Amino acid sequence: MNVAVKSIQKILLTMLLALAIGALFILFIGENPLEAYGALLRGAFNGKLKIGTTLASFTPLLLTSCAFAVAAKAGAFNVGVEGEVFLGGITAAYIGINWTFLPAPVLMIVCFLGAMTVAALWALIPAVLKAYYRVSEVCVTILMNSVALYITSYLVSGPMSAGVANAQSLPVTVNLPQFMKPSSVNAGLFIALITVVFMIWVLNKTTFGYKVKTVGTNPSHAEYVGISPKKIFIQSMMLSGALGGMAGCIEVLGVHGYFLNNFAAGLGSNGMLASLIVKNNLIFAPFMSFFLAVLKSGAMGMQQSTGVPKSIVDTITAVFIIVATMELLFQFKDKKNKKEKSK
Amino acid sequence: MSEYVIEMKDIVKSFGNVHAVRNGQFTLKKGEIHSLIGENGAGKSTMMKLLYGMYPIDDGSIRIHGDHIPSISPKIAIEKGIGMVHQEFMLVNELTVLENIILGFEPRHGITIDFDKARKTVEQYINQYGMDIQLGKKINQISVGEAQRVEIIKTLTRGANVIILDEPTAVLTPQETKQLFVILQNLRKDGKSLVFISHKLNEVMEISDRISVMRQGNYIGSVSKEETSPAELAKMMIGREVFLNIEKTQTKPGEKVLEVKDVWVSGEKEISKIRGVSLDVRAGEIVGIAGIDGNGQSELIEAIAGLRQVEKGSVLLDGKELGGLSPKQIRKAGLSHIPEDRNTRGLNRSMSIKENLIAVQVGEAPFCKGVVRDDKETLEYAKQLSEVFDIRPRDPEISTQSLSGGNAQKVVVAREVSIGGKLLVASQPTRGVDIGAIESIRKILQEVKAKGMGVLLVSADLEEILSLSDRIVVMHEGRITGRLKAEDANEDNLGLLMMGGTASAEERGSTT
Amino acid sequence: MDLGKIFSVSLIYATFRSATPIIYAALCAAITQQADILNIGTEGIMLTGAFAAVAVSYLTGSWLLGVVVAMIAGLIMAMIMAVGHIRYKAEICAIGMGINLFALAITKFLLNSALGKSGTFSEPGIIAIPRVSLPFLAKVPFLKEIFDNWCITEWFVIVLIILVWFVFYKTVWGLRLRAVGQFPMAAQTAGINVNSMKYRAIAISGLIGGLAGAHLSLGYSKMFTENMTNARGFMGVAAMYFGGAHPILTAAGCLVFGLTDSIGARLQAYGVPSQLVLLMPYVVTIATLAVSMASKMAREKKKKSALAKA
Amino acid sequence: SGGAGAAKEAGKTVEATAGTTAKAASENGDGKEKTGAGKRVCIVYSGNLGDKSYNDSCNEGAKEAAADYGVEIKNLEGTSAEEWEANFLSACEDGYDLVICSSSNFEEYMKEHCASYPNVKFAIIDTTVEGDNIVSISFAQNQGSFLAGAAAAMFTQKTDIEGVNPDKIIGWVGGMDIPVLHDFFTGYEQGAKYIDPDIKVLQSFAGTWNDPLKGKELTLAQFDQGADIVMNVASGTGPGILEGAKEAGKYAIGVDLNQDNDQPGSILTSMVKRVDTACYLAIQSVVEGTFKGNSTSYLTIKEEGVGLTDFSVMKEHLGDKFPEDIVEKVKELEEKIVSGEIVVENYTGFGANK
Ligand SMILES: Nc1ncnc2c1ncn2[C@@H]1O[C@H](COP(=O)(O)OP(=O)(O)OP(=O)(O)O)[C@@H](O)[C@H]1O
Ligand SMILES: Nc1ncnc2c1ncn2[C@@H]1O[C@H](COP(=O)(O)OP(=O)(O)OP(=O)(O)O)[C@@H](O)[C@H]1O
Ligand SMILES: [Mg+2]
Ligand SMILES: [Mg+2]
Repeated sequence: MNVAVKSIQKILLTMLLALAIGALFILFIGENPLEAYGALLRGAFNGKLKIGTTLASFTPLLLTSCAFAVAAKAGAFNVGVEGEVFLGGITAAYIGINWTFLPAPVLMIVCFLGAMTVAALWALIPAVLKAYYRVSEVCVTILMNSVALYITSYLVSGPMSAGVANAQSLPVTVNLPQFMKPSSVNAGLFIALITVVFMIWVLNKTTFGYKVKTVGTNPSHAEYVGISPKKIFIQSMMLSGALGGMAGCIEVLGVHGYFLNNFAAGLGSNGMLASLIVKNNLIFAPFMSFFLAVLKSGAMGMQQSTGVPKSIVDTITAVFIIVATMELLFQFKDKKNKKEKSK
Repeated sequence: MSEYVIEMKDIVKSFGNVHAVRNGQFTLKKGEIHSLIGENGAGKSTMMKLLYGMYPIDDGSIRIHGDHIPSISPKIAIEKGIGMVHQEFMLVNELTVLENIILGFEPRHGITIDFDKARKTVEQYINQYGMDIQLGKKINQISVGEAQRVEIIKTLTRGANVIILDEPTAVLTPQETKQLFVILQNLRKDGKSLVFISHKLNEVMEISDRISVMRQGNYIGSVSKEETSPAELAKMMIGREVFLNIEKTQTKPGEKVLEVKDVWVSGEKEISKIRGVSLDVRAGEIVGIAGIDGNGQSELIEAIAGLRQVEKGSVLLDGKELGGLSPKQIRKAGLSHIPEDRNTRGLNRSMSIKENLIAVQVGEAPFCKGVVRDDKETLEYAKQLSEVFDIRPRDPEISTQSLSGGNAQKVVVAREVSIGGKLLVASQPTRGVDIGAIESIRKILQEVKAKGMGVLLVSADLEEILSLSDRIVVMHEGRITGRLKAEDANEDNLGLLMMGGTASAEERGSTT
Repeated sequence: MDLGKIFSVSLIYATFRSATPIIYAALCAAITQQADILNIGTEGIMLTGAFAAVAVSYLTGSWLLGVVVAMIAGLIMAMIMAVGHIRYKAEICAIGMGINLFALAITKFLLNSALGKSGTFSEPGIIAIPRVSLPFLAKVPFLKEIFDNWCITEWFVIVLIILVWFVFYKTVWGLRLRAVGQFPMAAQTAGINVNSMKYRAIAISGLIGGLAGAHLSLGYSKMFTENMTNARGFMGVAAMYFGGAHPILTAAGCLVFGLTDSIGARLQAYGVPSQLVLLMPYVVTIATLAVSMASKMAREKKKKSALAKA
Repeated sequence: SGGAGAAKEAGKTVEATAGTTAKAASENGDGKEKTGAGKRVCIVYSGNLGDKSYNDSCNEGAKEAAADYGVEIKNLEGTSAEEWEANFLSACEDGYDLVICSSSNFEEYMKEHCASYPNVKFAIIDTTVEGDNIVSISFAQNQGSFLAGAAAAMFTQKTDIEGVNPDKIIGWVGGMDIPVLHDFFTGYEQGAKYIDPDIKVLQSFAGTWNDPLKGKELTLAQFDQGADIVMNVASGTGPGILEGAKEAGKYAIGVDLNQDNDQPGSILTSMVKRVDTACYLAIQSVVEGTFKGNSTSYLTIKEEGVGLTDFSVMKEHLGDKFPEDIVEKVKELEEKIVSGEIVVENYTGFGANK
């Protein structure tokens, strides 16, 4: 309990410091920090549309950060979440467009299952290469992201093209209901939230979660107690892939309504960032995802409502993120405690 | 000039909430061998690491050759002539022996390393102390004993006149220990001062001039060897009397629980490290495997446990062929296994005592309901085991990271003997463990046998083999070189067999 | 399809040319990797270098000064990362990604505010890194065609690969670096200051990353564009993994990628769907890596059984 | 401002063939006092400004309109679909008089949301969207490309010009492989074959809008395969194409804006697509109250929506080696297209009757 409180305290303090350093930077470039932060907050929270936009960009990050963290728990550094989002998306689109013989609710479920399956199989490739041939999953997944992008890009400008000016597919026949219109936040948010809570539960409470953690922290011990590190490594990579695929499916069925070329650009890497900042802690990752989503839509809002150019907004956001990665406040506290003790 | 080379006074050091050293005192005279003893977690290693500058001290003072040193780093320590052979070897696996020895003090040719000069210097020391070291090999290709010698050479080439050896004998065979002692005596003759940390009181009595005792981070006292006895030392360490020589329980061996038939196994670097080993273990007996480390015992055990592939031959557990089974299936078939390396195999140091205690039963009733783990059941079970096996501290929720060696080993032992298999394979069960814990672990092995489990015991400690086993097999270079009944075995004939000699005909005849 | 036109002599230089920026990036990542630090920030370091090089070359008219300042800029970015990671315990990949975002934004910001341009900066006033032709090669017809008119930084990358290899495996510093990466405690007990080694590794990585950027904007091209690295830094990290941080194997990985990429560039002209051509280099690189690892494992097994027969 | 000047300059070049709409419009504007003061216009981009091509062209038009009418302009850049939609919606909500969607990327968002903002006027460039408050402006890029293809096909046979080989091969490098680029290519290829059916046209896509290095590599690869002139249709990837031509001592054709001066002497001409005019006209219609919803303009060569620059930069560089016949031929073809004698084909889904 104490540890959790301390961690939250640490995160809050870090954010405060990030704000302070960001403010210095804003001053340095000759803007008013209060105004800029005001615009940022308004950009993220002012009115239905802004809140909706924030929540809409929060939704995929929730899943991609969770996807990265799940793989990390088993000791995998899965850069490939982005590719999994793409492939999940295209599968959902394919099923949603073509399998209209299914009744809508069933079709919806099949879209999710299909997206998750294909994405999981995509993740299976680097997992098997790593588990059986010791090929670095970092290398393979970085490369595979481009492959996924080009495959989907090929499909939506060729065989699956809607024949319009953009590279996109026909609209899918089932949609996740949107709310807070006109923003594109949709029922996928709840699906993602439930999924993440479920994943936290799986990792902390179930036998599978225990095995994943064992393999991630000490594979040699895992093998000895009868847990197959290879099997678990592959399973969690596939799970990670499935989560990425789910994110892709939600984006297609909930946000766009069709597969749009290159729609997932940055979703994977931002999720990875959210997870890495909190050192792959599954409970904190959603909060960090939310923080990043707020930053993102806040930055868009800042561009929309003030004269601050986008490059400055982006610079401030980046400074924020860099500061947020550092645990320095926590260290300050530690040192202080020590000094007091030694006196 | 002070009488002491080293003076450590009123040392205090804590790690977070762990008070590793509360009141540390230590002095070292020139040309003496000074032993530092104490239970696991008494703070011996921490004291010496502080001297070597691995961590800053919280309080107290350190003098080297009379000079007060306010803050030490390994670099300064080395410059002051202090060398340390760590409990866990500080050798980089991927580098060669020579590279490891010169690391940090490389003779140079401009910016490149002058390997010729390095080799010459190192060989000089090797010859001077008559050590057997192959400089060109990588660390992961050499034996533990050799690694130990590499560590000593490392300190010597850096010009150490104070050498700290942290439990150097824990991983050595009696022969290797003897060799090491010769080296240590020679070093003392050359005027070096030595700190020797060990749990083995007979060794301490053999080699030291003075002995200091620590308990729970506190300095208890120093005695000179002439004025003390192992019993007194044990009492100082633990605070009570200890009895190591356990009386063997007599049981009637039952059915064969383990049959190893002509088994061949590959090693890490070579094929067929084990070549044609056959042995069996019956219910209710302890079979000891004696042998110098690295002669295939580890590979044999791993093969039995399914952690290493068997090239040919067969292993039967309770009549069931194990070939092709996974470690999990082998455990289901009735294997319990105390591995030789508790840190990487035996325990998951990032998990709690509770979780480690049920590690082999995860996903089995009553520790789960469906796919969900049952925390309450687990805690209940863990509390019970902690009580029975005297695991300290008594809080199963804490991480195994902070456990002392002895208690960590007790967690492994508790887990393995409580799952109630048919065969217990115990590999080096008391290595690096303090005498209090040794006492209780040995007792547990006797109890297990009495309950009718078969026990296969591997130990480099001949005294342990002799005091526990009903039958003894000796391994040398991947083969069995002798099989003896316990009553026929003694340190001498076992030692001979371990070196590859052959036993006399009658001893051979008495094998089962 | 005219195979002669695809597999012409020019393919050799094209391969090398498109691989060079990635080789630089990979070397940047390899140095920290030897100290067990995954330098995800390569991309950002490189981008900063690319900007600094162009800006300084344009403002001062000196390409050399541009390269030097690019390396310093790379160093600064790397040091932010180093301090964050070592002093303030930031997750190295997280802060690396932060650096990438920062580099992307700050270069765009400076492009607008300092150079008054947006998007692309390609003024004639930018002085590029000179190209050289080796006179003695000019007489040999085949070699002349391959080695004609290479950029200085393209020649230099060959030197750098060998230099980095030499530093890793032959020098005192390299030995210490590897020890720090593989077993920091062992290095510490040998009197090596682990953190200072890490700082130095990241610093040198920053210098090389800056140079990588300078090559991109003053050698490979003569312009700066927002996000002009376009994941070449990430490709470098992938290549570094491909070669297990060994500079020569790493460069080999980059060349495999570059070769497929260049063949692809030539194949596209024949109506093969562009995306399928564009994904080829990635697939081939993965396949090469997988096959080489699998055969390495098979060789190890074979070696063992050869011993058994003996 | 300087940007507006550039747009005017671009205007002038097309003026060489006939009067220009933008020019005519600016004359109207210059005369009046700022009738548009108080009107607010928001332009949403699917990319960043500074591509020296499509987006910049659009911005030029807006700047010119701002100068002429005193309207307030807000530019919202975005590089991902998420940003496009958010920017678009925010523009809808924030009470602008006119929202200009600069590219076809906004098509779906407009279909979905425009009806909910009946008081806001919308314009979309490069595609057609139906709606009572929407005007659509698109271009016959195939026609302009036809001229570019014809010019390239003639140029590649002028072996007396340095760098031109006897091979009848020309090149074309696109950014992302999306349908609208195929419309460019269709015209380009048709134009080339019209001149000489034996001309071979090499086609490559960089797969990205913002990687000039990739563009350069593809261009050099086409040169290696015998091309000596390559058309750029790659937005931010384009500068690399032009640079590749310069470096290899070969030639390129610019796109969208007049790029002839980007690598002077290496760019034969540019296929100008008057996105600036489109943007300007949309603003003008709102200021002058002539905005007519549900209308579609398809700007062809006839309307000067597309066309080639006047080759003047190249002329200056080649001196008397400059092949005047190309200019004449282009003029002739232009007339034939306007008169309908030549029908330039469209890629599926494009054209006036889409
Ligand atoms: N780096 C560390 N961080 C946290 N706790 C530590 C650390 N090093 C040692 N400790 C704790 O300090 C106590 C003393 O440890 P130390 O290693 O000095 O014991 P020791 O006497 O050498 O025991 P052993 O005989 O098992 O080696 C133990 O409780 C140990 O867990
Ligand atoms: N009592 C048993 N005796 C022999 N084999 C068994 C026994 N129980 C399970 N196995 C075998 O062990 C393997 C794994 O067992 P189990 O059914 O527990 O798998 P699991 O729990 O799904 O695996 P994991 O623990 O890797 O998730 C299977 O091949 C199974 O047939
Ligand atoms: Mg110790
Ligand atoms: Mg030609």
